[in-house]
Amino acid sequence: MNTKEHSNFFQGKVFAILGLLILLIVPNFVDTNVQIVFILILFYALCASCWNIVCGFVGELSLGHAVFLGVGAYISSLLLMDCSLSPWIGMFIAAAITAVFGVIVGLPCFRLHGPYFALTTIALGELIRIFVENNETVFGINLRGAMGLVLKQSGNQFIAFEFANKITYYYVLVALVAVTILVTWLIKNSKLGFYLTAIKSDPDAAESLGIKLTKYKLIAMGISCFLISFAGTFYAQYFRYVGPSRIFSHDMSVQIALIALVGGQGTVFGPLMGACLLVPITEFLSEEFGGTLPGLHLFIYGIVMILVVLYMPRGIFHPVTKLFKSIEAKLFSFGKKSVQKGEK
Amino acid sequence: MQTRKHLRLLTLVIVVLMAATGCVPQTVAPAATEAPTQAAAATETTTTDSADVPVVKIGFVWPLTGNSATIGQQHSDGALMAIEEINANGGIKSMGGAKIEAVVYDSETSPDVGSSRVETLCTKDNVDIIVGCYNSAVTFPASEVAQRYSTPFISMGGVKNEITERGYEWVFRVNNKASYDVAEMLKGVDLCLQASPDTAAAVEADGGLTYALVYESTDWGSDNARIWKEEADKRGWTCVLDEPVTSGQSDMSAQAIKIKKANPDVINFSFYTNDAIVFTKALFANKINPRLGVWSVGGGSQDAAFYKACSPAEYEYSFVQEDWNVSMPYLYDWAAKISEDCYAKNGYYITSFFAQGWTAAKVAIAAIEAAGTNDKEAIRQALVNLDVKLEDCADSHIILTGYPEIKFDQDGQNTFSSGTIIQYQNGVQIGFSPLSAATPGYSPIIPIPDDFATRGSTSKPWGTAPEVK
Amino acid sequence: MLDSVLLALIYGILQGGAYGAIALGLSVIFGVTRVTNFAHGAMLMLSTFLYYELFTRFGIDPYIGILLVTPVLYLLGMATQKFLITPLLKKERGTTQDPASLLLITLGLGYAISNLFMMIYGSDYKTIPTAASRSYLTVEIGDFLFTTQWSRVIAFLAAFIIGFALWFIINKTELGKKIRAVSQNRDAAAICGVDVYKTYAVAFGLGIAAVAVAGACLSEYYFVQPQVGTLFGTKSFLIVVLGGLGSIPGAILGGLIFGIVESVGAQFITSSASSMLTFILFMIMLFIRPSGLLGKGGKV
Amino acid sequence: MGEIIRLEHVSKKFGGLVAVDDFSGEIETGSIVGLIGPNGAGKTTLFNMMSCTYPPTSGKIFYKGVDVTKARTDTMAARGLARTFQVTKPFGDMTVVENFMVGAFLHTKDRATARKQAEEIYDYIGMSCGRDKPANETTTVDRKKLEIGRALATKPELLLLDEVMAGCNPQEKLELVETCRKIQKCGITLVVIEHDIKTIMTLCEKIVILHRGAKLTEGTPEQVANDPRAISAYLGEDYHAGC
Repeated sequence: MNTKEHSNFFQGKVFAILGLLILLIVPNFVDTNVQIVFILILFYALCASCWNIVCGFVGELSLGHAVFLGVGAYISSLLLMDCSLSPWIGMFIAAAITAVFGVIVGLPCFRLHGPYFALTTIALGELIRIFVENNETVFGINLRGAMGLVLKQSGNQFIAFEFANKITYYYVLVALVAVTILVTWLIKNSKLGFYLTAIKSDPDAAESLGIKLTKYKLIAMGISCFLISFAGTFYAQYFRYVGPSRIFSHDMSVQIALIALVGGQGTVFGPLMGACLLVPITEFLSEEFGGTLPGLHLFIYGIVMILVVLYMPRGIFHPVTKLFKSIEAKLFSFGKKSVQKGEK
Repeated sequence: MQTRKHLRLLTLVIVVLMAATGCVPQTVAPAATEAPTQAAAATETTTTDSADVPVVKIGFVWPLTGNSATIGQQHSDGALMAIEEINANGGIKSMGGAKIEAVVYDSETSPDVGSSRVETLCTKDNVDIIVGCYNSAVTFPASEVAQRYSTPFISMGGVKNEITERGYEWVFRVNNKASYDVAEMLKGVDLCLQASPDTAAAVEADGGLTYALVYESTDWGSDNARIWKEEADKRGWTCVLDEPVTSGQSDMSAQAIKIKKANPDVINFSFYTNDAIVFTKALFANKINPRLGVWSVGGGSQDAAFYKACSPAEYEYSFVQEDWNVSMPYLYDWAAKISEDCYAKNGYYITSFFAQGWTAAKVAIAAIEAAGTNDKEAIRQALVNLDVKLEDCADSHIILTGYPEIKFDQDGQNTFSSGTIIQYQNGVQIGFSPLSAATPGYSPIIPIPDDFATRGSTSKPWGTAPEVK
Repeated sequence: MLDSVLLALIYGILQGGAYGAIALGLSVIFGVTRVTNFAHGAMLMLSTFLYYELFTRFGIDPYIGILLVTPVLYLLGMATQKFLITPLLKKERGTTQDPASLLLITLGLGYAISNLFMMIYGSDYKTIPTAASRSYLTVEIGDFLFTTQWSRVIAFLAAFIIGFALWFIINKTELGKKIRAVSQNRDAAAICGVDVYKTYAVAFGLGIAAVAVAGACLSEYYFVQPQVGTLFGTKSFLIVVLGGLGSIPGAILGGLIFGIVESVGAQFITSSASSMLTFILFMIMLFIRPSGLLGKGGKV
Repeated sequence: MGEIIRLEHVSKKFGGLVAVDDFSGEIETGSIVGLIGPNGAGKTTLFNMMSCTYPPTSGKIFYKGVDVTKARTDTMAARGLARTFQVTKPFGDMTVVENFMVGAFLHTKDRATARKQAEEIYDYIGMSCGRDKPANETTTVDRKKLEIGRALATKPELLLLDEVMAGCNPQEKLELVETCRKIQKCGITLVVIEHDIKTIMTLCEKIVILHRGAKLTEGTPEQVANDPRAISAYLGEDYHAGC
């Protein structure tokens, strides 16, 4: 009985589990430069998953999500630099503040839809970038303007979120991504998830069923900002430099949105899948051709975007799972036979 | 069925596009895409006959896309040409003629990409030494990565003081710090005042020197402005305008009006190429003529593209803090030859960026040559002990930038790095500070004459050598 | 003080006209097809490169080059609609609308085009040194000096010429009738025998052709570089939304306001703060009156 | 019994157009009321005001004795008012049962409870397309039922049905009429907009005729059928002939 349940659980998920195991184990046995790519995959997967929580479920296209990444990075780094607060604690304070900030920003923005929403988020991102670049201090807090924040090396202390080897960073990310995906899964299977999907499908019908549109959008926004702030802290600690021109940049926002959209918005594992596809491609192209043919990787990015929208408008998640399931079905029937043989 | 047809069509289009982009660089736009072919050539030549000779790898990270891409490209051109020269002359002699292989990456002008690339250089490519990354914001985290991997890192281009003030023993900087840049300019202003006592008296009569700062609002521009302000305050100068400008303006008339109203004695601006062009044009059009001139800290106004876009009248009399000794091609035959080669290959005579790229690569090579081994610690030691004088470069061609000497202090900063303050006179770069780089027989034209009607009418094209008097 | 504000106002108006000229095409495309074309900036950049090639190879002045480039861009616009956007619209009909996909496909197209040019031409700044860009219009009355390149004046005038041309086509021709019908109600138009998708393609082509004309004006005073598009693309969007998406006079008005705010604003605060001002203005506008200054209202 | 909803001199103007003109009336708890009238008579506008999609230009609306004129749509659902839409608005990304669950979540946070209730509703309204069929792949009649079921899932006391039978064949209409009766038996008040006179005559206890935004007449089906104003203005001679 027990085994049967197990086989049910694994059915159709063999490749997914295999993939997750690869993500979990393989980085242990590869060179550092491959580990870097794994870290970038998970970093973007984390950001895209957070983006997905609000934008994927609600169906609005935010092209300014890097703002919240940056706010998270700034707050935790400032806490570390000015108050010597360990990033492990700082990241939660940052997350809480970012969530509040996100809700405040979301309040007016969510009254808008479609292109208007997208454009407002672009404007917001640019606004914040220019603001931080041009203001040394805000409310007495030294933001260091365009110089950005430079985190001093502390000598690989755990408490300071600084590690000697990449693999530790990687597993920190694994934990963060796992939490985010778990949260996404919980949302998707809860009242909130149903409500958000309903709002995305038809706001009028949703409202007639007693769904408070703004309230649920803002809850999602808060959760999303809370989690993406962790990614911001990670960025700051990993690169040990936070520059406003990059972290608040439009490019960063687009990249985040893109990965989620290519992966499959509104799905739990889609953003992770999108990151697994896009990040290695761009990393490879940018490494191989960046010195000789700058721009190639972004060109390919654009082409992938067009192809995905044309042929897989809901992202690669469903087609890919379908493909793997069919492959598995073939393999599985083979496996079944061998098991039966074994039993005999 | 329909979908499949579409898919095929699209794939075809992409293939054609990619093929096109693959071929076009060689055929359509030779000037702009010389570097790619060159980079490929550099790698090819070094790998073909590497069967028995050891290979030395040097990693480069430049901004090849983004705001400062043209600058990064020139850095890259210089570095690759330097390597080519060494390879053609028998490689690294102390290592049995080891050939040098260049690994070039694009930082995309982004700190995270830049530091990831440096990490790749350290781990995957396993280079012996790294040179980069022009932008201070990129150099900052990138050099830290090199420090972590105990790989020598030669910072080239980034002027932010703190790059060599963090106690990192693996990080060296050949070029100036931001504070050197500013100090040079202020010294230049002093020289101008000395050269024209009448102007100095007039300035004094008007209540002391006033200046306007106009700069792009990211790290480089605002850093420069901040240091200028600190230094100028010490001299008792008055800031009449402090104007950060967001990069990417298509018109700067508004800023010109503002400057005109503030009426400073000196304008100091720091812009990348695009904004520098627009700004210079706006100043000229609005006939803004500060009596002590327009001073640029370099950046865009050292870029060959700037001079293609602006007419000589527009930059006539302006002062530029060039990050190299502009008189090099006139003072040394070998430098003149490199300049000719550069023109033949890249379509421009050497610029400060080219010279910097060249020098950085040469310093890296010199260190490896001195170490005689691939061992990174030995190379670092060689860098620490490195002491090259300009007079001794007749054969090694190391200091194309014209620094009198390259020797790193305990922070890894080359304390001898210096630029030249030049003034455009009749379209020609005339160096006048420091004395070693001064063009003989010239002095700065101060105060700037009010000759907008005729300005530039007799100017020679950019890149013309001054007639030595 | 007044002097400089007056001057700044004039420069702002000139600059704003140029912004409006670029934004016009975007507005038309949105007004008819409801597509927010994020590839607008890239198309602008593409056209300036065509002018550059024409000028450097054959010595054709961009103003004359308009005759050659505009038809090409018109076809490019039609092709974009036909091969990229129409398939999406057909797919979405009847089922739930996915607003992201239209934004995404144009965004992807923009990325692809601008980076393709980056690969071909590198990031060098090129200029087209024509007569109009080298000669200045100067008005000097005592201390008051107004001076600008003739090409900027032409760009300003072009906004009104393009605007009028588009208005004429849409309001006074048989083709325009179809376009208006489709933009008001595509299903009803379809029932009346209008080929909706063809009309969309024509409208898209018109919008891109308009940006090609603006590109000629821009290339006469700005430079030709692959990233120019991103700069003007985002700005055009803000302008069009400010003026009212789909409104032709709105695009010009929005452009003028942007130009004036940037230029006059910079007289009172720093330039970077005044560029923030435009974003703030845009956002306030959206929250107060989402349909824009001259928009027709309706739900957004 | 008392009335569940009462409208007092309600008017709605869209620009210059008067969609509803000084409408007054009330609906008794537990009844089935039919709302008929030609196209553009203001039926759906009236529905929209009752469900507080937008407020009336003038007049007041009382729901269970409380003034809800300025209330928000989402609060009305919580007070027990549910509606369907003339143009069906299924949540296309979800399955049929998940659609119902969205409604059921109004009164529970627990997913399992919502699922259970949703499945009960699926059985209750007699759908046969399959519980886990994606909502955007269902047939017209199933979409209509889906709308009703989703509204029912919010456990309403008053249900507004906007042309749920349009586009259905006679057999399907009969099914829907049965469903409506069943719903009424559970104590839910129904207001039905319908074009098919025959159906509405058999279904409703009371009929209100709207004409150009104003109430023309109201009464039992017989009263209305014999009202000369109604006959001339709306029903025409055909109705008599049909009888």
